[in-house]
Amino acid sequence: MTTRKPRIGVFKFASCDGCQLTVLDCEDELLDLAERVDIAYFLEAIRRPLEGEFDIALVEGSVYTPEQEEYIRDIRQRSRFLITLGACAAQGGIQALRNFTPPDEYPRVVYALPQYIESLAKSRPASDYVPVDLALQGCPINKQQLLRVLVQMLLGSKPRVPNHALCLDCKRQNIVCVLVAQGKPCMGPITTTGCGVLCPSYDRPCYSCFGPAYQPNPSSLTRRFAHLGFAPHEIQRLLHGYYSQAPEFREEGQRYARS
Amino acid sequence: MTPQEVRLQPFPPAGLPDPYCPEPAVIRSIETETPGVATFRLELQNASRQRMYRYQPGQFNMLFIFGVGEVPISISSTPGEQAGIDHTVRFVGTVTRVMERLRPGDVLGLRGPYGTGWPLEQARGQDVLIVAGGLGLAPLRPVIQTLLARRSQYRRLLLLYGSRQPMDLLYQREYAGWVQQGLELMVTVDRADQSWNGRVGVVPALLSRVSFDPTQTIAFTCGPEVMIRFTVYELLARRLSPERIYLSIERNMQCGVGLCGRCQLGPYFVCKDGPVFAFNRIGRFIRPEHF
Amino acid sequence: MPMSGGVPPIGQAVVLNKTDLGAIIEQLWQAGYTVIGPTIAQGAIVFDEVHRLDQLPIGWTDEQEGGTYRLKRRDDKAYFGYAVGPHSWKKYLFPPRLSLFSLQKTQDGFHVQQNQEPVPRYAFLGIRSCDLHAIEIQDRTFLYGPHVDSHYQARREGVFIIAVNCSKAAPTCFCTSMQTGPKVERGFDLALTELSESFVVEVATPRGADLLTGLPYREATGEDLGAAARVVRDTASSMKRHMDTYDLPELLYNNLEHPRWDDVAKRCLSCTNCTMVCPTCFCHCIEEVPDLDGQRAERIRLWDSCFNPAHSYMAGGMIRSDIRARYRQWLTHKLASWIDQYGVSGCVGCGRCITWCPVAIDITEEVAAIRSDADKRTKEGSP
Amino acid sequence: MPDPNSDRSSRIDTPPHQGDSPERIIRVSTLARVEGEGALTIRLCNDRVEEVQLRIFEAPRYFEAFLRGRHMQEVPDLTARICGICPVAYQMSSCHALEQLAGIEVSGPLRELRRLLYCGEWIESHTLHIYLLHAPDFLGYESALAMAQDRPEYAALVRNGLQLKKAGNAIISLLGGRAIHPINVRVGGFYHVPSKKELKQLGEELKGAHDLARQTVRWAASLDFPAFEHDYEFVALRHQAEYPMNEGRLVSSRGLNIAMGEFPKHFEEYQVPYSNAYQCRRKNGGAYYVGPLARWNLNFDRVPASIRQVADETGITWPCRNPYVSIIARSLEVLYAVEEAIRIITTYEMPDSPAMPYQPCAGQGAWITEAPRGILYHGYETDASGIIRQASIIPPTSQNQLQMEGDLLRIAPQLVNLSEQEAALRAEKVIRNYDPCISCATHFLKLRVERR
Repeated sequence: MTTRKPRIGVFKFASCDGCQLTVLDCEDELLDLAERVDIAYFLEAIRRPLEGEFDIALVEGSVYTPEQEEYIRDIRQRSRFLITLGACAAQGGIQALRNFTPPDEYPRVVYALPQYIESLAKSRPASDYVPVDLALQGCPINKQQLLRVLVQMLLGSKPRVPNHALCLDCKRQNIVCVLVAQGKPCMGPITTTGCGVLCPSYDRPCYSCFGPAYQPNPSSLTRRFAHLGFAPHEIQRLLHGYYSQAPEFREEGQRYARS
Repeated sequence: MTPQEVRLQPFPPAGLPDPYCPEPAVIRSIETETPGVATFRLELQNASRQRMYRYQPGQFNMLFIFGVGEVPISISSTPGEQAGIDHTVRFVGTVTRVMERLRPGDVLGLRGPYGTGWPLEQARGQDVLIVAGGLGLAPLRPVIQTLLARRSQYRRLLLLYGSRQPMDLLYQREYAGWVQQGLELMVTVDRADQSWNGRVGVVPALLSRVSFDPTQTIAFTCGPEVMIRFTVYELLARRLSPERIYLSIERNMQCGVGLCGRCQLGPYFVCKDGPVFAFNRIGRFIRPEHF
Repeated sequence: MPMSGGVPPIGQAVVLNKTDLGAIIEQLWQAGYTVIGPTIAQGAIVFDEVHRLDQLPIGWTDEQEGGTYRLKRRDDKAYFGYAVGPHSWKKYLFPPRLSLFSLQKTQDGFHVQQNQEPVPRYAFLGIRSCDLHAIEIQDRTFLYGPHVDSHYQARREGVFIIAVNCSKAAPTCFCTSMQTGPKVERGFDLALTELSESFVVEVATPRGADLLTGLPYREATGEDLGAAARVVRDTASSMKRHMDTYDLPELLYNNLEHPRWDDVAKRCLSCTNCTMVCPTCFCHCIEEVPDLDGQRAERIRLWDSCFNPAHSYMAGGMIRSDIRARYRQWLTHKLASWIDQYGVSGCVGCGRCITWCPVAIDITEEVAAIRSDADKRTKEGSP
Repeated sequence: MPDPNSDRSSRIDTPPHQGDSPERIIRVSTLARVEGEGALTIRLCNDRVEEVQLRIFEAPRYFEAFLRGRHMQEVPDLTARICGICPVAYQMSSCHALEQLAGIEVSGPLRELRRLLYCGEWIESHTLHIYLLHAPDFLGYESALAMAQDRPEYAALVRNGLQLKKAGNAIISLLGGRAIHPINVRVGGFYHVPSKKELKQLGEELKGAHDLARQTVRWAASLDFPAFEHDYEFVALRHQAEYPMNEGRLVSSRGLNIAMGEFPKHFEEYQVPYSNAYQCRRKNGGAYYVGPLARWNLNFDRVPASIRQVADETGITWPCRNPYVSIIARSLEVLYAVEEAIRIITTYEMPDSPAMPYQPCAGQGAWITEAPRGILYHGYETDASGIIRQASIIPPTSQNQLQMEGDLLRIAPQLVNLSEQEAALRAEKVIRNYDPCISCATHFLKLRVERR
């Protein structure tokens, strides 16, 4: 095994900073982690120039400006293993709702002089530009999942992240199904696990801030929502939320947008 | 009607050993076989446990890497031939990738042996036809060695073996010895290179080149599932009856002891009812895809 | 003739005031049992620790149909006037998440430290016949194979069981089809049948009899026994769902490529809910959870499901790579290969998988569809 | 001049002098230890400040645009995503504005729980800034990790800071489900409220935090502060009885005292012709100062006497006009938040219902709450079914931006005789006093001070 400490960089694109904050939220682990790895670039926490190559790049945020297109390519070239953090980097994030609108609409709404705004027409995931080795899902990512992946890498194994439906972990926690017992529109059956089953454990339906599970079946679930009395625009908003650009959610949501 | 406390059987005694518990095992040697494949010779750290360790050709062990997890690996050495237990491993999975970095003297975990072995007794007095593909030769190597050690008890011994390319052929250094001891060996590769002047083609195709007497032959096969399928169909077409065809199935064993349910194939738990099955038991369940 | 005070005879039935159940609960706790029973939480009747009578769902019931469950008030004060809820007892004997042991790295390898946490001694209050059968079925998996699951064994042995004969069948129940209810037949210490003011209590074991000692019970009269029998009979006759189990394994094995699998795959979410609520499903996975410094690791056992794609994952791909294959695996295992494996069906007709399927897939309907079509195809003379 | 954007490194660099031009440029191409992305350029000519450019190149994410068409009940979840550091602030301003719109007022235990949640965020966000972002400026390090690795006493200091931060996150996690983007906040209250038992356990965890918070004030007071004072207009909420979080009137150190709904009458967002930045200023054109120092200066009479005493022991005369001292104000607010959290936990009674019901309706609502970095304004307009038609969000960092620019202009003369490296660092420190949260800046900011 290598004796050199792995060099880690944390890189930000269009985002709320929440996923990289997750690193600093590892209050019990942060200093030990800094002993095991060399956190060589992390602008939110370290005043140090960007230089050299990285064993692991942690990339937060979506690609949303012309400079960011160049930046993501640069980061990829510098990095052996590139992990995206969160919904923005994986699927464009909440700001990718703009992707459904004409390019000039949003700047006009927000700015008096929209012609000065420099952003791409669409908020895109890193994987639209470069190969991504692993995507940690979530808005924001789960701290335990991040640590688990880093430990797996330190042990020399290929990190894997479970992507089954949230329901499995919901029932492992003995939570009563909020969809069946309360008729609430829970996205759990088509949402990937990872959050720790937060919403159902707080008596609210999952709103899919972790995105689609592996091989989801959204049309069956949304038929059920419609049967329970939810209107097409309500169903559409559920699908077009934090993972609106995941193909399964995007297409199913557009079906309801049209109806 | 008198209600009574009725149980199927008395409960087994409490305090039995935990079936999931690995034992430390030391790597005695690592032999690189082909690119990305090596044979690990292991010995249980506890010497008396190692002395008591018994297995049959065809069985497997769960190997364990600290902090990473376990992986089922078939035993590729021959019982009684040597001190350690051999496992031929391809470095592809979560656990095996880490194994690639281990060195002799390192310790990993082992529990087993698990599963059923090849029916060597049933093969006595018969022609034995072994058909293997790729890494599928590993669990058959102890069969070959055992049969050769008792050569006189069997009639013809045939091995049909193939791999993707010449450099992927396992145990090449042993072929000459096997042939010398009376094994008929046919080797093929899917894709040849300049170094290769042997046969090219898939393994089941080799079958058409050999003749055998279906009433006196028993066949053992192991390899990729597609290869097994075509081999079996060919053997059946050549009138070998299903109970004379044995195959070793690969599934994702996790507990190894028939509890976790992951390796189910129809009514069977591959880990405890297999991995070696007679085709007449398993045939209807390997035909539907993805079952 | 009052018998109060003495030890009731084993194998006979006595009559007890309903409120005296409170004393039984109390005595069980005093005897060192952790009493688990029905209680209301999260909008459902679930199982949890029960210390007092008022924790029971007295006067509550459930309304169930495919994909829906609602808690409702009854117009009486019935203690057990509901069918089965989202929880099964397996969560106690086969916990959804269990730390098996921890491993510590040492100079010359590693050392295994078994989890030393004491295992509770459980008393199950209010277990129904279907669930009692389910426990027997899980016993076959975990206790009577070549390898015994020591963790299950430690929890299972010595469980005190107070069963209840069902006075109500949910529309999703079909235990009569599976011959698993509604009357409890065996495997309990005490069995209650609820009448309007009292319980008729069958006493099956010495420890069950001990528990009644000192309570103001009386011998059951013929009238009491008749009333109790009527409760069960009415429940059985009100059962709305049925499954024709005739030659079911062969039917399914012969129809592994039936088009119905494609149809159900369009509806199935592969969300695992049916397997999680099923009282017999036992699939699990093992996880290795290392500490940050890599010196210590914990081995965890978690409930898993054949609907989890990772369940059939091997390096190189998934065996059951689509929802069709996963649903087919579940249904054929439950109703066919289970019988090959354990000599009994894996289904006890509790109906949970129907109620708790978010999209209301109904196992009885799927089987009926395959059967009717298969029958039709046979009649038409095609294979 | 090269576009600072094209150079993505945080290199603190100096372009070569061109011939014998007297021009010097001090550039920080990417600001470190702030949330979000900004750049800073100061152009000097003949030792005179020619230009100060604070450019925030955080990509625009257009929250106000995509909020239109969403249902009001979704808003607290959506606006949380503006900022991962202070999501609770966004949720609180959203909820209050929409409750005002719907005509309900959340009171009793639910009001207390919201205050508790906000305490958690103040503790977490302030501690993050004090220990991980600001401390390295005072102690001369690139990061808190470098501090910890360099000296054992700093390792202990950072460890303490992390533990205190963890206490804040524990509050948010219990009430909100998770520390970042809590899932349990809704218009009208919560989805699920904690039991007394759960809160009691949390109270146990906070006991240690109280000691750490006192130590933090003492440690912060021991730092050296540059003499740098200015007569700012401090703006904050002020409540009749409490230290302000979710409610109060808007007051300033120059006598402003208005209902929060009148904010648009007295403050304006504007876009200047040479920039597409929205900034906020007093309608009279003046810059103003929001955040912990402003809050403390205007409200220190609203904390318990014991905390006022701790504040006096720092040796600082309050009100204080030195932005470097904001680290003490921040640490005093942490101490207050810990005590307030303990008070709420101790007196908590579980409410009958986790939320107050409301009817979606057409209307307008606006509210201000005190985010860790200062006042946060949200205004909404809905249609009859509760769908958002208009949203306006003014985060504290936009409001402080003109002030930061002012501080840079004021400090610039002092940079003249410093090396570029040193000058850049000094300029950065001025910015970091404000704990700017650039990700919060929902508007795309591009500030230029044109050469005259």
